[in-house]
Amino acid sequence: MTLNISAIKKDFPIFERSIRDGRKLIYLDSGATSQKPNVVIDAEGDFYRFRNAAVHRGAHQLAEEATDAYEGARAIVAHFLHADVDEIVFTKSATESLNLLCYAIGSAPLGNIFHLQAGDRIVVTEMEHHANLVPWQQLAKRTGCELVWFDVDSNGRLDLSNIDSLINDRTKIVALTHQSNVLGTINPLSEISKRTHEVGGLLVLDACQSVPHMAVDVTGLDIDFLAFSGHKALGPTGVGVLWGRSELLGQLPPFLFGGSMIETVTMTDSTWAPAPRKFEAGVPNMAQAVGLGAALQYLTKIGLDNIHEHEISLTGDLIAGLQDISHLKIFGPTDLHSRGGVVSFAVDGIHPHDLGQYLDSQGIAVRTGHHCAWPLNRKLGVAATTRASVYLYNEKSDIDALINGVIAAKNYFGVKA
Amino acid sequence: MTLNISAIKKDFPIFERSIRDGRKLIYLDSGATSQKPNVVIDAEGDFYRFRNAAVHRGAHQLAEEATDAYEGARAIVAHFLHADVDEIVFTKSATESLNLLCYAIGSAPLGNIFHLQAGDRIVVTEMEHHANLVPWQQLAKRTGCELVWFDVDSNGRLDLSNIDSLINDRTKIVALTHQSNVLGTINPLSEISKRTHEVGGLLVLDACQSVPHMAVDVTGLDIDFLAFSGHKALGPTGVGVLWGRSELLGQLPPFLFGGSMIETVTMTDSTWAPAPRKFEAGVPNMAQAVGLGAALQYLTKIGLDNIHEHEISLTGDLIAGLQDISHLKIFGPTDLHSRGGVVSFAVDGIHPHDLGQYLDSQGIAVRTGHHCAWPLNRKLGVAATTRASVYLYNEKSDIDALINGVIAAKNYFGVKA
Amino acid sequence: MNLDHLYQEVILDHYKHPQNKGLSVAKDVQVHHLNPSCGDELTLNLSMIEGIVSAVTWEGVGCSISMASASVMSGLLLGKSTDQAQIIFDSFLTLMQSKGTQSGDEEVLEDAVAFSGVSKYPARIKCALLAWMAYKDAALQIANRTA
Amino acid sequence: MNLDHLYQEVILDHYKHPQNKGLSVAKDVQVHHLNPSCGDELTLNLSMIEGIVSAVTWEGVGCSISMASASVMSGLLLGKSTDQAQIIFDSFLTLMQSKGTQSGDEEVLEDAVAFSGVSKYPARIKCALLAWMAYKDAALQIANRTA
Ligand SMILES: Cc1ncc(COP(=O)(O)O)c(C=O)c1O
Ligand SMILES: Cc1ncc(COP(=O)(O)O)c(C=O)c1O
Repeated sequence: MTLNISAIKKDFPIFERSIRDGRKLIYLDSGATSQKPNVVIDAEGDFYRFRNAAVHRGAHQLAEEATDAYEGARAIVAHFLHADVDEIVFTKSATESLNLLCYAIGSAPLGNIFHLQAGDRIVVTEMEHHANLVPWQQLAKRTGCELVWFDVDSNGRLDLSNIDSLINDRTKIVALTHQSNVLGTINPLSEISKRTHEVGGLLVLDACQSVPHMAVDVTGLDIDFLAFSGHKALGPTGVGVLWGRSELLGQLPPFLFGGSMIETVTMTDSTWAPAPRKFEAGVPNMAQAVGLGAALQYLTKIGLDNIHEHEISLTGDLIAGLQDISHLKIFGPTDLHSRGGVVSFAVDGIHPHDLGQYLDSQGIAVRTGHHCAWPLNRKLGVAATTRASVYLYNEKSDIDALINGVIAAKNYFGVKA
Repeated sequence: MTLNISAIKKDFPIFERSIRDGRKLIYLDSGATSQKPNVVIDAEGDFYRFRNAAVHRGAHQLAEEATDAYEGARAIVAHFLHADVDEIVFTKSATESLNLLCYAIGSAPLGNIFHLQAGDRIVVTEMEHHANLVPWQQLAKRTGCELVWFDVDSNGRLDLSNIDSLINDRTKIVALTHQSNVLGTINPLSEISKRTHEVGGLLVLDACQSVPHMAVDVTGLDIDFLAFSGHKALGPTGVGVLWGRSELLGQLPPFLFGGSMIETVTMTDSTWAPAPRKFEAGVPNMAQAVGLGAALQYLTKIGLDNIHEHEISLTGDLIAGLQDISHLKIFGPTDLHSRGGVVSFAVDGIHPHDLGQYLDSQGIAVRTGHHCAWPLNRKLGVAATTRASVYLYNEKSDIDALINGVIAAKNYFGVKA
Repeated sequence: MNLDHLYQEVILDHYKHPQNKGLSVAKDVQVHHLNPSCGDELTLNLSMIEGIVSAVTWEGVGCSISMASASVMSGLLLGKSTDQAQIIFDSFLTLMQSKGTQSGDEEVLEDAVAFSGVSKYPARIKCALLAWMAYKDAALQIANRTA
Repeated sequence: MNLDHLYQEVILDHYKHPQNKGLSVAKDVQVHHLNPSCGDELTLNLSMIEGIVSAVTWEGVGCSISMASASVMSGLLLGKSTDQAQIIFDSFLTLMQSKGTQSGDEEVLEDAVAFSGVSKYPARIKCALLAWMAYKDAALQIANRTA
C-alpha cells in the first residue's frame, strides 16, 4: 500500500516551520533521530496533564492511572515486538540498554549463566555503532575476555567466511547491529544466530535502525536480547527498550540499584524484584514510555511493511540519483536487497561538513561526520561521510532536492563537475 | 512574600481534573513526584514541535537549535545550583546519578583519586532512600569496603555523637540525604562535611528532597557531588542531574559507554571526551532536559525562599493538626527547625494502606508504605507509614481536608476516637 | 466508586477477628511472602494429609485487605482437596483480575466474594493475593516433595 | 543567513592553497588535536626563538573552515612574539564567540576577519578553532618547558 505522505506530514508539526530564511524543511536525518507526530507529543503532555503520579507505589487514583498508562505502554511495546510483557525493560536509550547488559553480565558471579571468565570471547562487527562496541570493549578489558570481530567487505556487507573460527567454543556473546547506521546494510541473522547458539553463546541485537523501519518479531529471530531507542521510532527522547528472553532476564543480575527494583533491603544486604522491575530502579521515565507506546501504535496503524516498502522505494531513487553524480562515492550496498534507508556518500573535493552546510542553506538536513562508527570509517578510508536517511514522512521530492543540492554544492565549491 | 496559590494552581492543568466521582484533587504526594506546570509541558512539546534533532553532531539548523536548547538547559541548571556549566551532568534520574557515581568510582584504577581498596570505608545514614543506600552497599560488596552508618535518634535526627569514629581515616565517601523523604529532617551538613574533608573523604549529597524546595547553593555547601531528579522539581520524568566539582568530574572514570562520550575509538580501545560529555553517552534526553530548564526557571520566578517559607507554614499547620488527633504518631521532628514539608505518621488500628485508600476516596492523594527507606522503617518499628508532602501549589485548605480525612477514617474503620 | 464496595463488612470483620491466625507448631511446610511495594508480610504454615488441606495457619502484618484475605482463605481451604483448592484459587484469581466486572461465584468462593470490590483498585489486588500466593507456593513445595 | 558570509573568498582560497601546510622537520613541539564530533584532525609543529614564533607548520584533514583557519593562523602568527600571538588568539576567540555580532579587528586579525561569519554557525566554531587550540596547547608546552 502506498503511503499518503501529505497526510502523514500533517501529523508532524515540525514540517510547519521553515529553515534558513523561509525554506521548506527537508529532513533526511531520521537515522540520527526521528521527528514526532502530534499523537506522541500529546501522549506525553496528557500524561502530565491528567494522570501524573509516581507509578507502582501509590494507593491513590492518580497513581493507579499512571501505573495503568506506564504498564499499558509496556504491553504495547511487547505486542509490537511479539514479546512477552515481562520481557520488556524500559531504559533511557538503546545506549543504556546495551550498557545495562554489559554491566549486568560483568557482575554475574561464578555459577551464573552469564558469568564471564578470562579467555572467553565476545564477538562484534566492524560496523558497530560506538554504543554496541565500546561497552563490549570495556567489558572485555574488565573481565580479560577476548574481543574479536567480523570484518566488513568492500560491498559494505559482513564477511562471514570465517564465522566458524570467529564464533568458537569460548564465545559467550555475539553482539551486532541489525542494520548499519552508516552503510544501510541489513545483516543476515539466521546464520549468525545458528552458529552462536551452537556454541552456547548469546546473541545481542542492536535494533536501533531496524525496529523503527520494519516489522521485527523477536520470536522469529532466534536472538536473546534486543535494544532500541524510542527517539528514532517517532517516540520521545529519554526512553529506550531492552528486550530479553524471560528465562534470561530472570537470571541476569540487576544494573541500577534503588527504589522499586528491590524485594527486601537491610543496611547491609538486598534482594531483587523479578524482571522487568529488577532493571527499573527509581521513579521511571513514565511519560516517555507512554509516548513511546503512542509512537508504536502510530507506526502500527500506518503499517511497518508499508513503511519499509516506501523507504526502500525512496532509497532506490536516492541511490540512482547519487550514482548519476560524478566524483561521488556511495559507501555501502547499492543494491536494494537487505538494506535500509540510510545512504552514506562522499564527494571528491568537498568535505562532508561543507557539503552538509551547503545543503542546510537549502533547507536540507543531513548528517555529516563519523556517525559514531569510527572504526568503520577507518575501514572505509574516510574521516567522515555525508549521510541521508529516510522515514515515512519523506517523499520523492525530498530525494530530488538532495540530488540537486549535491550538484549545486559542487558548483558552489568549484569542484569538478 | 506570600504565594498566590490560586494563581499558581492555574499553571498546573492537573488541578482541573477531578478524583473519584467528582471530588477535588488534593495532592499531598509531591515527595514522590511533583505535578507539572504548563510551561514545562510546553517546553518539552515545543522542543519536539520546533527544534527536534540530535544534538552536538549535526551541521544543520535544527541540530544547532536543539543543541542551543539542550546546552541552554544545562546553563539554567548550573545557574540554579550556583555551579559551573561543565559541572552539570544530565542523567535520567537521581537514581542514575547516584549509580553513575558508584559504578564510576568502582572502576577507578589504582592511582586514580577515586580508587577504593578493601578496608576503605563508605559512610551512609540509616535514613537513606534505597537509591542512596543500595548502590553504596553493592559497591562496598564489590570492592571489599566497609559500609557503616549514622543512626537516627528518637526525634528523627541523625545521631552525630560518634562522628569522629564513624568518619575515620579510612573513609573515602560519605553519602547522605539532604532531607529525609520520610521524616522531613534536614541534615546538618557543615559538621559532616568538615569531618569528611578532614580525613580526605568525599561528600555526596542526595538532594532529591531539598533542591526542589529550597535554595541550594553548591558553592556554599562544601560538598563534592550532588544528585537530584527533575520530576520532583516540577520537571519532566526521565531527567536527573549529577553535579560534581569540576576537578573531580575530570578525574572520574566514565560510566555509560557509547556515542558522544568518546574522543577516539578503535576496535580495541577508546579515550574519553571531557566532562560533562564523558558522562552523557548516546543521544541524550534532550526534551526532558529542556523541560527541566523551564521548571527551574518557573521555580526561580516564584522564588525558592518564598516556596520554602510557604511549605514550612503549611507543615506547621499539618503537624499541629495531626498532633490534635488522638492515637496518632508522627515520625520525625515535630519542631519546624531544619525540617521540610514531608510528614509521616501512623494511626493506631488503621493500616496505612487502608488510611490512604480512605483518603483517596475523599480525593486526597498521600503515599503509604515504606517510602523506599526500609531500614529506616525497621528502626521506627513500623512496616509502613502514611506520608503527606506539600509543595508550592498546596494551600491551607488541603491540610484541613487531610486532617478531617484522617478523623473521618478513624470513624469509618471504627477505631478509638 | 463507593469505598464500601471495597471494605465490605465481611472484610472488616475478618480483619478484626481473623481466623487461623497464629502459627501452628506442626506443619509440612512454612513459607514467608511479602509485598515489596508496601512492606506487608505473611508467614503461612501448611499441612496436608492424603491430599487434603489439614491445617493452614498464618501470621502477618498488613492492611485489612491482606489480613482479611488470609483469614478468609484459611477458612475456605481447610479440609479441601488440592484439586478443590486449586479450583477455589483459580476462581479467586479470576475475580481479582476482573477489573470490577465480576461478582464472584458464591458457591465456590463463599465469603471470599466480598473481595470483588478489590479488583477495581489495581494497587490493592496484590494485597488480596498475598496469602493466596503464599498458599500456592506452599502447596507446590509439598507436591514437589511428595513427587 | 547568506552562506557566502560563511564561505568568504579568503577562506576558500586558503582552503585550496593552504599556507605552511606540510610539517617542518625541526620543531620545538608537536601537538595533535582532533574534533571528536566530526573526526577532523590536525598536527601542528611549533618552534620559538627567544619568545618569537619562528616556525609554525601543520598537516591535517578537515573541512574548508578548519583547514583554512590553520592556514590563516599559521601565516598570522609567524614572526609574532608570544604576547602578540596571545592578543591575536584572544581576539580571534572573542570573534568566534560573538554569535555574528562582531566583524573582527582587521588591524589585529588581518585575513582572519574572514571567519566572522563562522560565529553564526555554532557547529562550525570548533572547526575554526581547531588549529588555534592546537597552537595554544603547543605554546603552553613550550612555555612550561622553558619555565
Ligand atoms: C531522598 C530521595 N532520594 C532518591 C530518590 C530517588 O529519586 P528517583 O526515583 O527520581 O531516581 C528519591 C525519590 O524517590 C528520594 O526521595
Ligand atoms: C545502530 C545504532 N546503535 C545504537 C545507537 C545509539 O542510540 P541512542 O543514542 O539513542 O542510545 C544508534 C543511534 O545513535 C544507532 O544508530
